Amino acid sequence: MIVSDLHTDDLRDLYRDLILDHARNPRHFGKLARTTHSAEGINPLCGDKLKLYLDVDSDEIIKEAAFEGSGCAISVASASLLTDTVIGLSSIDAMAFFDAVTSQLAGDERGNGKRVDLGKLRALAGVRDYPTRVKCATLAWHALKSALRQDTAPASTE
Amino acid sequence: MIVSDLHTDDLRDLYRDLILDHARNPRHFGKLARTTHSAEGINPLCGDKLKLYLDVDSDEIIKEAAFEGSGCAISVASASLLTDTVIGLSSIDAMAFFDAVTSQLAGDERGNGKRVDLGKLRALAGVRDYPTRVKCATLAWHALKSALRQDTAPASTE
Amino acid sequence: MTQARQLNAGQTAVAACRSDFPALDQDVNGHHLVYLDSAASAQQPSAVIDAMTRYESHDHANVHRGVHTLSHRATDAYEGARETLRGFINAASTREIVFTSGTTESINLVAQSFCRPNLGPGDKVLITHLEHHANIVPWQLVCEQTGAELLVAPINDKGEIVLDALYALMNDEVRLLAIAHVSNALGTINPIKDIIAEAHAQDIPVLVDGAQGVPHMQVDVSDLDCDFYAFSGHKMFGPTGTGVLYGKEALLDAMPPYKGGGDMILEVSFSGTTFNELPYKFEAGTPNISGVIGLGAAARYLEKIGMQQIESWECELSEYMTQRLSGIEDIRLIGTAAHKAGVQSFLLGDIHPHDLGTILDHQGVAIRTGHHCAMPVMEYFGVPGTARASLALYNNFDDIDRLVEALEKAKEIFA
Amino acid sequence: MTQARQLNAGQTAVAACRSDFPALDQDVNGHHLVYLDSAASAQQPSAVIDAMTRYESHDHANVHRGVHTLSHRATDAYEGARETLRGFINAASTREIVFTSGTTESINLVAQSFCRPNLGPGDKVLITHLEHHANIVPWQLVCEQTGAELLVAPINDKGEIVLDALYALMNDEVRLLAIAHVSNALGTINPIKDIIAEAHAQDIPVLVDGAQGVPHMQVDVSDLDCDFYAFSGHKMFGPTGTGVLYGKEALLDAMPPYKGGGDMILEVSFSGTTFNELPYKFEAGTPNISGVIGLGAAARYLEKIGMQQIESWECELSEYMTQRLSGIEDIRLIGTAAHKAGVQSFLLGDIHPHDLGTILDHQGVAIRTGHHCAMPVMEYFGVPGTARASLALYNNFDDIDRLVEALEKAKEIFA
Ligand SMILES: Cc1ncc(COP(=O)(O)O)c(C=O)c1O
Ligand SMILES: Cc1ncc(COP(=O)(O)O)c(C=O)c1O
Repeated sequence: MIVSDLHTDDLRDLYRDLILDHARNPRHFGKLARTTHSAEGINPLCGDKLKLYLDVDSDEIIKEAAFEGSGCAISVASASLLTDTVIGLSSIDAMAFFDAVTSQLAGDERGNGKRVDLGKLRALAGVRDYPTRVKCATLAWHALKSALRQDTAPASTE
Repeated sequence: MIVSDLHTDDLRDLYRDLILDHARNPRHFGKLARTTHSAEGINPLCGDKLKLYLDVDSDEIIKEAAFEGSGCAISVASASLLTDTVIGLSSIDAMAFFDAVTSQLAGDERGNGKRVDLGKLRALAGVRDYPTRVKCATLAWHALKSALRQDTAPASTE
Repeated sequence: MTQARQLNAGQTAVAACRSDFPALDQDVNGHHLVYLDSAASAQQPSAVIDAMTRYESHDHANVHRGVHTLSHRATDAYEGARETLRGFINAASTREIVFTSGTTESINLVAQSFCRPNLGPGDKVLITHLEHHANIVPWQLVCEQTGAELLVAPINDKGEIVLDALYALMNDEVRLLAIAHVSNALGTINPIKDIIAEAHAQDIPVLVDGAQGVPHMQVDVSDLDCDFYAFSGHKMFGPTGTGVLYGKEALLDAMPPYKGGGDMILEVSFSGTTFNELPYKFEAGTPNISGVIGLGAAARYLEKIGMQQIESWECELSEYMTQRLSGIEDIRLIGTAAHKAGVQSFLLGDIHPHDLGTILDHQGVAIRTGHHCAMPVMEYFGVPGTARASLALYNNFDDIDRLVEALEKAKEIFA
Repeated sequence: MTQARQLNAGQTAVAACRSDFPALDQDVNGHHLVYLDSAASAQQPSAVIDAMTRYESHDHANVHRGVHTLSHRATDAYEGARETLRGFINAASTREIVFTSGTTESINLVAQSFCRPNLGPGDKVLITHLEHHANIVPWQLVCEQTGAELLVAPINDKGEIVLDALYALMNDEVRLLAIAHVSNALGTINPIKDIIAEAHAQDIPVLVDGAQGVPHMQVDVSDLDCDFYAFSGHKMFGPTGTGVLYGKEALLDAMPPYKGGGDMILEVSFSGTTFNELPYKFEAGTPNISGVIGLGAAARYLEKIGMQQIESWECELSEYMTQRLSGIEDIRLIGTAAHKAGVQSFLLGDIHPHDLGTILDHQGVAIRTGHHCAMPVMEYFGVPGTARASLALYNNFDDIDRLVEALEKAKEIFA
């Protein structure tokens, strides 16, 4: 499969200012005082590696979220945007974002679950044209899914 | 390497009457009453396998020779012709035949040792045009070399 | 005879595929080549050769770890072939498709990674008397390494496994049954589905040596319910140096890696190493990328023709071959099982197989002679070797007529 | 800058070889491809691709056991390649040339067949901190299997092995030293001839991981006096799925086989099996025939150009690359050994290597990014990975200019 011919300026579509900002100044970077759920995300193909921490209360509301790790601009920005997004959401709503983001990156705008407004997360859309980078953008989201599921099913980043 | 285009009748040059006769009625097939030297010859590529027995006296004269084993017409005939040839020869003269036969089959008529008259062994010349079969024809001769050397050097059919 | 034959549309379509194979379109020793040695290695269609050439000329780079375009194309093509092979044998997941260098490596992998850590004195590995050396020697080695014992189920004089005897050998000391789908020396198609069910009833996992299965019939590992299925690319019209080990995910998951190196790890440090997920755990180092792409093209080629059409065509050919060969005076057919693939071993009078091979080659007919890497079979039939004609989808009735003519000529020469 | 350069005739001749490589003649993302990822896998010249296509289209059959013409041609071509490879590295005998699927398999073979039977608690295997995972994990596995210990000689901040420290680790408990000829992550050319002499003085056999050696310099195993030398076809402009293990005959002779199967045996029976002679004892099963033929063609191609010319050309290029890269503001070069091959790892400002890789690919420049299967090296330098540009005979000064331009562009984007 031949990657379509892109011009250099298209790179701006991948590395939008919002992405670069979140990559350089990741929000919620570090550990939490209280962690109820966590998961590691590893992208074996490129070496990106991060750990996501959640503090979920008894009503299944994500009170706090944070992450640690190292990765490329795309994976760090995506993790940073994730934490910004999910704080305050119920775990069900957070999973709706998981569905929406992964669908967006798979080029499937319909999503496969509850409709959500992606908001800032639309900045990740440029990654779609870079198939090798889609896994970077979804890494944190797979960690989210694993973390939320961890009481019931074994963690998996696939 | 493309084997040269041969017509079916050329097969008669490989399977000469003398070869077929020795293959069907191998001379000196069996064991000896007294064996002073022996060696096994195995052609791992085609499965031919024979054992050569020699009775060499103190003057280094081959008094008796015999062989056992199974193989194709070429290897059996060659072994049979070998025993016919070497009985009565000194081990040095027998080795001269080894040189002459292997040279003939390598397409190198000069030989690389003492000149000998190949006599009946010329019947093996047709094998030269069948590179896959040269090892069949030389198998017994390599066993002869191993057998004669066995007191000094380790046996080898290469 | 050939002309009069009634072929159905599917069979006619398969017969037309011969022209896809460039190697078949040549003269050898002044005669148009008749290739009857596909059980040793099959010829490749242009679709396979071209897929590899195209890859090597335009898309090559190392797989899995590159962000650049060629690496991405190479990875896509390589992993695409994995999905093709998964579908080809109907495995549940690509995690169950491990690429190897061939059947031999696939079997050694199971011997060393599945068996070796779990075998000890008192344990048994069960095989049969009709196995290829590739399905004997790895078990001999691992038995020697662990003190386990190798059990061998007998065959009968048609070349069939004696099922009662096989089943009698199954008990709770048997750690694995390793058995050929189709015998390369005798052509016997073993009733592996039944055998697998019987073994599973006693909790014995089963490895099927499918080297001679996949090229000739529809193989469905999920339906067979085998635990491992091993096969080679070069016997299914793909390139040499490729093969597959199918393994059930739960079994592969529990096995330690076979080789160490790049790609099979998640993390390496001198204090310890974390292995990668399936199937990468078993694919250490740079894989045979172009070969696997060729193998994928071969599977697609076969799927396009249809394995059932192929099977039906080969069945016709095989019956014709048996019939024509049986008509030759002084011939001894070795391997006369009721359920047989297009492989026939034979001896002609007292002509040594090796001589037969030369005489046939002289007439442009390529057969294999010798022990066919199945010495125990030869020993069972009391022969040093056989001549073997083996069919593939590209053979036809003329090929068989040419074989028979050439054999008649051999008889003349040795008359 | 490029224009002004004075090249000698040999260097000019090497530079002209670029057009032999069809994959280099393409646009990627709208720019003419600049391939700087040869350390991961090199491109193949038409001579190699054509040799394989020709073989597959005309001469293919299984090797070693056939009397028919195609089998004979295949065997001749396969064994001819063995002789070519023998000459290419100046081994004493073709018995010392074992064909494998790559460096990784070559090293695993030595770990399992040479080391495993002879290692136990108290024994040591010695490696260095700059090894590729292929020269780490097989030793970790065999140490775990046997209770032996893995010793690691340190490197310094230029990426050179600390020789005194390496020598201090050598003693009579060390059963093998396994060491890279050239580091794939750092480009360091290790003084292996001296190291081998030092190890031999203590009776320690030495395996050299030559994956990055053979493509770039004249390798003479007899002169080096190494005990084993492992390399891959795909890094020396040959096909994937091929490799060589050179081993001294006396050592290979004494080793048990690595895999069981066809071709590696003389005789198989259920009462016992006799192994074949060298090198076949280590080549179980149908080998990668077309791949090995391609590998032979690659060695002949390199011999025709001349390894010394290649080395001299790459040395020019490498110096130019270092000079140009050093001129970029905020660049951090990783691997600055005094004696270096055409491989340069680097980091640019705070741009993650992965992002660099994408930005360069976008401009048609293919580099590798990540840990390069050398995580301990990354850990030593305290980086998660690097960007790496690696050269081969077909690169030129323009390629390096394009790399530098592309890096400047990346800085703009991340400014
Ligand atoms: C130094 C070194 N050793 C070993 C290897 C492994 O080679 P392969 O993947 O071809 O088995 C490589 C290639 O990545 C290498 O660069
Ligand atoms: C039944 C059977 N098993 C195993 C093998 C070994 O296959 P390979 O040599 O491709 O590893 C063969 C091929 O010779 C075979 O026919």
